[in-house]
Amino acid sequence: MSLRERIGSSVALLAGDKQADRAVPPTGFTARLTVFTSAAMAFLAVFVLALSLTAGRVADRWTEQLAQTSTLRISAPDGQIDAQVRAALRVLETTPGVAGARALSDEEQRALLAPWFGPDLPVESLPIPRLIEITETDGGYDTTGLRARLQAEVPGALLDDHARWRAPLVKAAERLRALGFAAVILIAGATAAMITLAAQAALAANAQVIRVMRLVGAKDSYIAGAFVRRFTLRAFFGSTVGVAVSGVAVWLLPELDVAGGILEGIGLSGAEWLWIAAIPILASVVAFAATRAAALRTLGRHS
Amino acid sequence: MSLRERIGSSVALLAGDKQADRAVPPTGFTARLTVFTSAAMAFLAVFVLALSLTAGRVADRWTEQLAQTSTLRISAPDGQIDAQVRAALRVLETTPGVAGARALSDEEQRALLAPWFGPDLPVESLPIPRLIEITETDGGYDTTGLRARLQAEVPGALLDDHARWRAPLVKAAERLRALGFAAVILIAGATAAMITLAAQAALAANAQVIRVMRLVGAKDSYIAGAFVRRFTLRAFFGSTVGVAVSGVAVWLLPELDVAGGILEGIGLSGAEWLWIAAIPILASVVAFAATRAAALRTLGRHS
Amino acid sequence: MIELERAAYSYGGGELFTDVTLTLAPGSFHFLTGPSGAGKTTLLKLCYGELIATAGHVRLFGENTRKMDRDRIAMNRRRIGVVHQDCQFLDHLPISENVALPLTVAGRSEEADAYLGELLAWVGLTRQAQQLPPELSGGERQRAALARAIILSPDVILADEPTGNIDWEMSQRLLSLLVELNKLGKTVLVATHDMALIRAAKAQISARVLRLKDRKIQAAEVDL
Amino acid sequence: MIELERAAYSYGGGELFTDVTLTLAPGSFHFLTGPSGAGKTTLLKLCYGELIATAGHVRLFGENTRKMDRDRIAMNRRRIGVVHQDCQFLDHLPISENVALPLTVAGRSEEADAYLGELLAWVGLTRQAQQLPPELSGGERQRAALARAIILSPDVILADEPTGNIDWEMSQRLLSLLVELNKLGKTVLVATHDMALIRAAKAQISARVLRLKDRKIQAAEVDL
Ligand SMILES: Nc1ncnc2c1ncn2[C@@H]1O[C@H](COP(=O)(O)OP(=O)(O)OP(=O)(O)O)[C@@H](O)[C@H]1O
Ligand SMILES: Nc1ncnc2c1ncn2[C@@H]1O[C@H](COP(=O)(O)OP(=O)(O)OP(=O)(O)O)[C@@H](O)[C@H]1O
Ligand SMILES: [Mg+2]
Ligand SMILES: [Mg+2]
Repeated sequence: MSLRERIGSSVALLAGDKQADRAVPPTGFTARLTVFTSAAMAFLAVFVLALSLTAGRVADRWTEQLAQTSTLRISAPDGQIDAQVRAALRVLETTPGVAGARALSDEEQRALLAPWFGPDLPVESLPIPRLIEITETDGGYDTTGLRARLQAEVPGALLDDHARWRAPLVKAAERLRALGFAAVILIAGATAAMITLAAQAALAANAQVIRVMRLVGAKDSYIAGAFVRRFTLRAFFGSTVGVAVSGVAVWLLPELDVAGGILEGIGLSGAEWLWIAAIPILASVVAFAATRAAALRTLGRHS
Repeated sequence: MSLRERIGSSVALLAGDKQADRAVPPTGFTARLTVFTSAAMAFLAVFVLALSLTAGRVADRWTEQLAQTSTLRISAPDGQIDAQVRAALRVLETTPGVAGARALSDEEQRALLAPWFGPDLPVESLPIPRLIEITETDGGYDTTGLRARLQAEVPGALLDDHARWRAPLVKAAERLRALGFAAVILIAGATAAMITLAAQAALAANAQVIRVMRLVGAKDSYIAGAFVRRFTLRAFFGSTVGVAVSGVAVWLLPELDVAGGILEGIGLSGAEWLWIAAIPILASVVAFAATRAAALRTLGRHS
Repeated sequence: MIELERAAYSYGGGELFTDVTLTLAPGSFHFLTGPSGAGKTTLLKLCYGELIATAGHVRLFGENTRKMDRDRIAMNRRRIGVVHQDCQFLDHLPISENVALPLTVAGRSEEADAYLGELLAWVGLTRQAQQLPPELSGGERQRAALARAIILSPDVILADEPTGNIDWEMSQRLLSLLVELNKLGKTVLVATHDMALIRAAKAQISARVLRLKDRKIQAAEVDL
Repeated sequence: MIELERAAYSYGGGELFTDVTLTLAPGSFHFLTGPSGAGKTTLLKLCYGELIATAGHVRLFGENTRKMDRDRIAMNRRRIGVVHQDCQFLDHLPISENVALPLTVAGRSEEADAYLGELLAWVGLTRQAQQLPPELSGGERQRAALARAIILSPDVILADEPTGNIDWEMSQRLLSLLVELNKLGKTVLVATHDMALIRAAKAQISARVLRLKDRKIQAAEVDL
């Protein structure tokens, strides 16, 4: 069967006719089970997806803000300090992995120290070190090599890649995102399996319906169609309800945007809502494929 | 029925006999559905429980470490500084909500500044402010009131409750824990509902079995017992598998203990494993109650 | 054994029959005939407590079915062997286990060994003993249902159209089994359309023929 | 219409019958008898393609069933009306819809109105038209199954024990329906144990009686 034909026959199967649908008993526990399972799993999926996407955003922000800067500190007697700063900048310019480097201005240093000493610290008059901010490239530089070169050329320089201690945090957030996506895939798989099993249970329970339909000359596709439509609609309905309920729940979660940006509110934003809206469609596709396979297999067995 | 009788008859129902069990068809899709659902839901439950417990621990630690300190900074001309520090300590001693206060030693101040200026900063010779660390009681003090008193009595003092900015983080972690527990309850409820529906689907599919058993003079409890045992065992088996698999997965998650203690590894420790071990038992109890209710209801309907 | 006293039954519409008074004395043999849809199956269901009369009283072994709880009805069923019109089995168990099911349910499965083989041989199902019910022919299923009904050696045997799908020779064989049991003192009631079968029975035993028609039950010796 | 050529069938054990050669010519009327378990139902299943002969050939309307795909068999079934021995219905739909089901499946449900009422009246189910199948008596179900088998006005009618649970008068009525259809040119094959029915039919029409016994099929005019 070509892809075109496949899609055509799938659409025909979904369009179906009312008469065929009446052949399958309208309700039953497998029906409710399917709707409920779809709803619960969609709810969980939205939940976990929201967690996961939030973790992803946190990881991105932290990565951006923190991962690629480090500081060079130059302490030297008053007269030599400017020369050493210039020497250090020269060294940094020629270091592979360093995207940029610049000395902090007096104001910037004062702002950095303000939490500790107040805003009035006489930075100019104090024998405090000068700071050079280094921006790394994606690959980062070779810390040991840079240290060795600096020791030779700028004796008063001390390299502090202090910002790197936050790297594990970024890793943690990224792992949380990965775990979240794994959970979503797990949920999707579990849902598919449950819908398949529910469909098979329904088919097994309706063995008599299948026998009668065959006896009166119904084609396989006619019988399968009645089941497939039923289950696809149920999965769509259930997962839509689940997504709607959990979407509202997530949307109602109070905003939680910490000044420091270390942790964001658990929630969704913009395009992420599209992911969520895709869940019912995915659930329907899964239900369609699962039920169709199960139905045709069952029909094949009933010789 | 007294509680004692209830428990007695429940145990008898579970003990059962092999002959009655043969009356119910041994396998089928509802069987696999039950096992699979129990396993998947137990797996998810462990996952979410682990996340939730970790979040709880993080919240606890952050609360402990951070929430209840703030800093008082005193800048004054060299000669007055010690007097002002003493005055400030006196004020703090009489402030409600302050559990303790002490001036940082020179070494402590040097350590605080080290990341910025290196370990050799001449703290003694610099006109830098002195820092007083304030430990709050649980309730915390009235920031505005304390500021006013200090302005009157210690003109060079500046109150910095910088540590409080982490409070939202604690809140976030706590909310994460709450969300996690909500998800666990949701999962438990969904599992119960799914098992009930699966049991009802099985009962509906086995209407003929029930009719035949009644015809040959089987009592309700005999018929119900066969179904209840089946489903309880399936739920127990499925959830044990799910818990085992996810337990191993969680246990294998690499330790992730950031120096700062801001984020811990996602995982379980000590007594928390007991929670996990309780899941199969809970699942079985849920399955038992759900199936028993469903079976007796169905049997009652079949006149 | 079983007494109906002015019993009536209605499925919700009009009454199917009214004022049916009937006593199945111990050791008696009755046939029940009547046009299709007259209510023969319904009457039998009253007799073993699956349905409760909508008016009048039905007494099993002296107890009113309306006052029995479900467990009590289950216990009484073990004294009544029933052949359903549409024979139903546990489709996942072989015929031998299906036939022995009443023993199993009564907790007397060890008795099966002695008796089962002989019984299956009598109804001609020895070869099919290990087949599953859906693998049996229509007539074979009816014979298995009869075997299941009598394996507990019940006091009363109620058979609903037990020979509808069975050839004449086999019908004779099953009839003689019922006659034999009746001679041992069992009470037998057979609902059937097969006049030839009734005639054959009357040659062997004094059986009463009841006719359910126009909502009434009558003795129907005449039309044979 | 339907030809069996040296056909044999086995469910896995020994062969149920071998070398069955049989032609159901258009407009012919056959009875099939034989002891319970001889293979009558199996032979009928070969004739409408539910089973495929394990040896020999079965041709429906000139086509070999072994070479038909499943959709082709489904299409052929619409030309063959079948009364199953254990009548099965869609238990959630009323009898009227069940009887009209072949029309529905064939996409001709609009034709139901004209014909359905008359057909239900003939088989005596007018009152039961809105009842669900499990609410029917055994005989009523058999009559509904016959009605369902003939509603499409099929070329061939295969009826397996259609009167097993039906009283004599109603059996006569159903028989005359089949005879009527046969006179209109339909091919009819009825499997039955009821010798009286066969005798009654032979008084009205020239029917051949086949007897399946000892794995062979024979003409069996003699034992009537
Ligand atoms: N559950 C039900 N609900 C409604 N009507 C019913 C139900 N069961 C049976 N009936 C009706 O009651 C009437 C009697 O049914 P019953 O099965 O007792 O007849 P019967 O004498 O056994 O007939 P047969 O000889 O065909 O088996 C029938 O007309 C049937 O349609
Ligand atoms: N699916 C199956 N698997 C194995 N054996 C079967 C199967 N179906 C039928 N049989 C066996 O094949 C034999 C013939 O069955 P069939 O139903 O064709 O008999 P029949 O002539 O219609 O009998 P009856 O008059 O009792 O309806 C029986 O002995 C039966 O046990
Ligand atoms: Mg009946
Ligand atoms: Mg047959």
